[in-house]
Amino acid sequence: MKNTLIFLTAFLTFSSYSSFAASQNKVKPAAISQIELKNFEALDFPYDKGESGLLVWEHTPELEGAQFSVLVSTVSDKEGWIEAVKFSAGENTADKINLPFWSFNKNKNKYAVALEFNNILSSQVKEELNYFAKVKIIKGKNISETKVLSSKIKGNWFRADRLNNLIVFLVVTLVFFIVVSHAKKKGLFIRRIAGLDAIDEAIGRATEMGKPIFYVPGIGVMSQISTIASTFVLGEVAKKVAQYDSYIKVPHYDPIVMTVSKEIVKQAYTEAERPDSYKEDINVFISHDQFSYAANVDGLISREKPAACFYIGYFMAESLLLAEVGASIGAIQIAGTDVDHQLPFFFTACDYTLIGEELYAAGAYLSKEPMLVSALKVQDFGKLVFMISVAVFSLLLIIGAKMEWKGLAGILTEILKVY
Amino acid sequence: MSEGMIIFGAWIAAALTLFLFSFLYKDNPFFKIAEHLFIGAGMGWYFQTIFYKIMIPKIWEPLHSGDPFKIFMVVIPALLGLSLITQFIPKISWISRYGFTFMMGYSAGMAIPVGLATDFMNQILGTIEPFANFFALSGWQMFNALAIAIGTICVLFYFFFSVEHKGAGKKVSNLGIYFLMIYFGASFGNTVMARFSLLYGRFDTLVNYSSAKYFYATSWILVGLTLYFVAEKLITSAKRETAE
Amino acid sequence: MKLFKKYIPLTIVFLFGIVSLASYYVPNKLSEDYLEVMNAWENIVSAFGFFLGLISLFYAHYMKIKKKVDGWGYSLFVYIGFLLMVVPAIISKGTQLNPDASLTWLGWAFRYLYNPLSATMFSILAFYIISTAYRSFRIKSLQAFVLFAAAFVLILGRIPVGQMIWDSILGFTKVTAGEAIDWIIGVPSTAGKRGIMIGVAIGAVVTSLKIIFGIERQYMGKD
Amino acid sequence: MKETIQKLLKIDRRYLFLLLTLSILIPILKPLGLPNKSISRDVKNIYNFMEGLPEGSTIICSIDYDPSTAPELHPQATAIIKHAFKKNIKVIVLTFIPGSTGLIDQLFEKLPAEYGKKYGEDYVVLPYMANIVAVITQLNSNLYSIYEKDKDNKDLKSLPMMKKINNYKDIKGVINITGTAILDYWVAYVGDKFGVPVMGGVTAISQVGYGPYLQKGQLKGLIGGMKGAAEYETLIKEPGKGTSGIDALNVAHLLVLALIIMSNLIMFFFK
Repeated sequence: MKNTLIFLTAFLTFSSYSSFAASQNKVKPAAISQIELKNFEALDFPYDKGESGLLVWEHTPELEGAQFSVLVSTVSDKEGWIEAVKFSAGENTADKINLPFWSFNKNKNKYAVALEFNNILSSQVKEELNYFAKVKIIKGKNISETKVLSSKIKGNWFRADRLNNLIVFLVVTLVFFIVVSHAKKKGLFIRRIAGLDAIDEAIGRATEMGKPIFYVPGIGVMSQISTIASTFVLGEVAKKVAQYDSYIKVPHYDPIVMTVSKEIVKQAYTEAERPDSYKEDINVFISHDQFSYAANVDGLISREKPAACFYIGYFMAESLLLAEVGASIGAIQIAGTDVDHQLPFFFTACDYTLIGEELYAAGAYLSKEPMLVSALKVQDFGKLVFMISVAVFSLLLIIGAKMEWKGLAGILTEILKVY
Repeated sequence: MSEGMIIFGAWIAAALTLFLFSFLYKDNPFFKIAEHLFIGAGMGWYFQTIFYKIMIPKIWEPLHSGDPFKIFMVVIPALLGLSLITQFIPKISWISRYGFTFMMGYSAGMAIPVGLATDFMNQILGTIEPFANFFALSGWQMFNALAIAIGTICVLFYFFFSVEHKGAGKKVSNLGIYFLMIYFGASFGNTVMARFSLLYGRFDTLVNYSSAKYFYATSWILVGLTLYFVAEKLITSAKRETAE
Repeated sequence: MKLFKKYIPLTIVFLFGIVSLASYYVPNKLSEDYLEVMNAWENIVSAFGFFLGLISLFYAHYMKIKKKVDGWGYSLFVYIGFLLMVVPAIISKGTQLNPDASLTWLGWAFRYLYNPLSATMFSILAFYIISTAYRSFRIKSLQAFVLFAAAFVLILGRIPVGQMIWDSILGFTKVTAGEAIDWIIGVPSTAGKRGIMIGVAIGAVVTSLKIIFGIERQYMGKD
Repeated sequence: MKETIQKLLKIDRRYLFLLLTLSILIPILKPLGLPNKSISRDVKNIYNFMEGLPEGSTIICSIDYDPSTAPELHPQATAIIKHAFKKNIKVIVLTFIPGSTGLIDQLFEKLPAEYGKKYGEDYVVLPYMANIVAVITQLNSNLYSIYEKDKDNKDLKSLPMMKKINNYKDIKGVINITGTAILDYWVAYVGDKFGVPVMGGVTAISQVGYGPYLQKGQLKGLIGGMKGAAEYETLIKEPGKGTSGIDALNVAHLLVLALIIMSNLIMFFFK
């Protein structure tokens, strides 16, 4: 909580500074016919990988109604001129550059023209590049040309425009370490998760009926969070199955997930003190193709008629293909996935569904392992930050809209925007 | 491809399609054939994709390019990949950790900043954005903006695990459930048309294959399947009678 | 031994994790090159992972045939299916179309074998949708009613006849079915979806942190 | 009586499957011609745009869908191509997803002969390209720097219809038919940036998401799902797969609704 406040204050200070910075620059008109650009500069475009240059100059009253033609060359200051862009006064001002206020002076009275050399040259810029630039100013019949400037475009090392993201990341990491390092000290509370209480019931019933239990981990690969969460739940389910001396079958889509699951199930049987009941054919590989996997698991379910089916992990269209066949043979079905658009199908076709994050919490809830529980606390912290930010920012914006605080919306937008 | 092969193909396709559909009636040998063929074909399809899209251009060709740097850049991942295969030899299966850890580390590192940006910060922005010119909105739009903000907070509270949901908390999380229900219902209803279109596509193909051009493929196979199911029914009921 | 079994793998996770993470904040060409190389590497490593699956599959079905377990004959079809894709692929060198746009053997196998199977399995969902809807959209509580109502409007409003029915019954409200759908998707459903998404995203970030810092290492197996 | 009706709640699913089969199959065999009352403004806009083009002008058709969304999108593409051929508009076909090459072949299997059109003179099909953003940006300066050959490896420049085509300045509009987010790229990188009119054809599901683009005029028109295809077919007076498709969908959707209502009524009155 404290961290959020610091974070907020930091940004608010930042923002008040920049609104002061937007001061007005006005210069008296020059009487000569040759139009000059004030503070005309050629630069490297900041925070990019080295494909663009940047031209800036200040707006002066004599530029009203003028047209600019920006000419660039990568050959020399004499030849190879290409017209990069042509625009009228008032366009292409610095506030139009898509960078946040803390990384770029977004002065409305300044022109800032990004020179995207990939487009200008119609070929990929591959290395550092020198360019020459001049601007033709057309005002009625008066055509003036600036002197030729030159600059180098190069790859930069830090995306200052992504500073907002970096700060959030650092805060999350900090909180993560604080919470995790205190993990073992006290038993932390987790609220009840309805679907998980049904696991015992499902396994119990399967044991009574002498029928198998199916645990389907879905079509995720090991690096997906839902699959990792699924293996935790599998461990707990397998332990209970071993205790009840029931029979479980785990059909797999991904071979790596299968090898991990094998270890986990074996471990669970050992922990339940039934290592001799463990069989190698609990985990079976089906197919690494979505629909043939679904077809075969459907076939298995309709033939072996399990009393309980678990669908826990990452699922796509096969969610309903599996759950509906399970429902048709009257199995108790418990599902859990973080794929939002498949949740409706599990929810309607299964008896219990772990929705989104509940799946991640399931491992912690079942095992009560301090490390998992404390990670859950970090997640709760993240949600708290979200809820508070939405509430506070909304309120701020509403008040701001009422009091007509100009720039507030823009600043908040830039703080949260993805660059 | 000759005309004959295309007609033959149509027969195969129509048969496989109908075999899979026959599962809707009940499990049967034809479905089992199609199902097992499908596993093989699915793996075969992936095998050839990996072989011609990865193995040849990304491993074989660089290895034979003679450029030491290119070879090095292929040997490393190939070794990491080969380490996975040690899974089959329990004694040295720990070597496979090298391959796993590479993939886990890489994808975990990629996931963090993008997750924070698009699904966290951007979502806050999306929720609060309408409030920026709140008083320029119509009453209805104001209501909508508030509904989204409040709804999102309630749903998030439903996922809040640190406090027991009772009293006022229970009400908030209950309200969250209503928003979830609307999402589920809408998402379900929205998918119906896409799935029906797919089925329409399959049926349309089957009808196409039942034309004279394909020698009535669909019709013949359908007749065959029906005969099988009728015969099977007669035989099982005859067996039951003799058993009685 | 512990060094090779535990510490080096954990270092690999940490290094690749941190560098990939940093590449988001570093715009330099170097970080783009890094991502390109990593992408290729990941492709290659997971290609080998596929062989892990292929070997398991072949072994499992080989055992079924060898032991003559019930229905072992079907296991033969796994091999047949595999060959039916791979042999044409070798003949036509992995391309589906000849230069004159006619089908190659692989193209034929894809169009008449793999695609019908895959598309049919996908389309079976239409049948399951109808039976799930019949079974589950029963108004037993207020929550169930909300689910029902949202689904009902979405199904009705998508078809022309549904829009006519809507207009003749609810025409007086001056709200068209399309507008009702837009509202449901744009407002309450967005809130529901957003809540799920954010929870999931935070969970993913935290789990990724656990992986990078070696706290989460169940995937490595025991010992 | 009560019990028999209650039994309906647990009806064998296979009767439902049979009903669904009939409701989709019958319209395919014999289109019912259910009223397809309104023609949406966005579809009409595409039609008007095409009608307004002078004979002999050229459009780009980016066809980016695979078999999974083909039932909805193929009728749209067919209708657009038919309209172009009828109006003597030349078509350049691009694609950015590999799965659609086979479908493009199917599209041009019979249509050109029906309208007496010739490859190279009235339409041309370019090969699949992977990097969409790079390609569609590049087309603004020079088409031939990306596409030297057509899909049959013929020198593209040598084809008669390509004589006067160099870049977007020679293209009257872009129609992108897709089940992916490729249309967003066309809008952002071509429509907004180079001012080429961009129109789209998308699935019924993703149709909703394009509201803002249409409202701001970034998209000049949009065909949505099977219904959109049927509307376009009505406009060009060529009823086809879209029309029979929307019939099938109408009946099937009504069936689901009727079943849901029925199960609720039974539960309400008899339980």
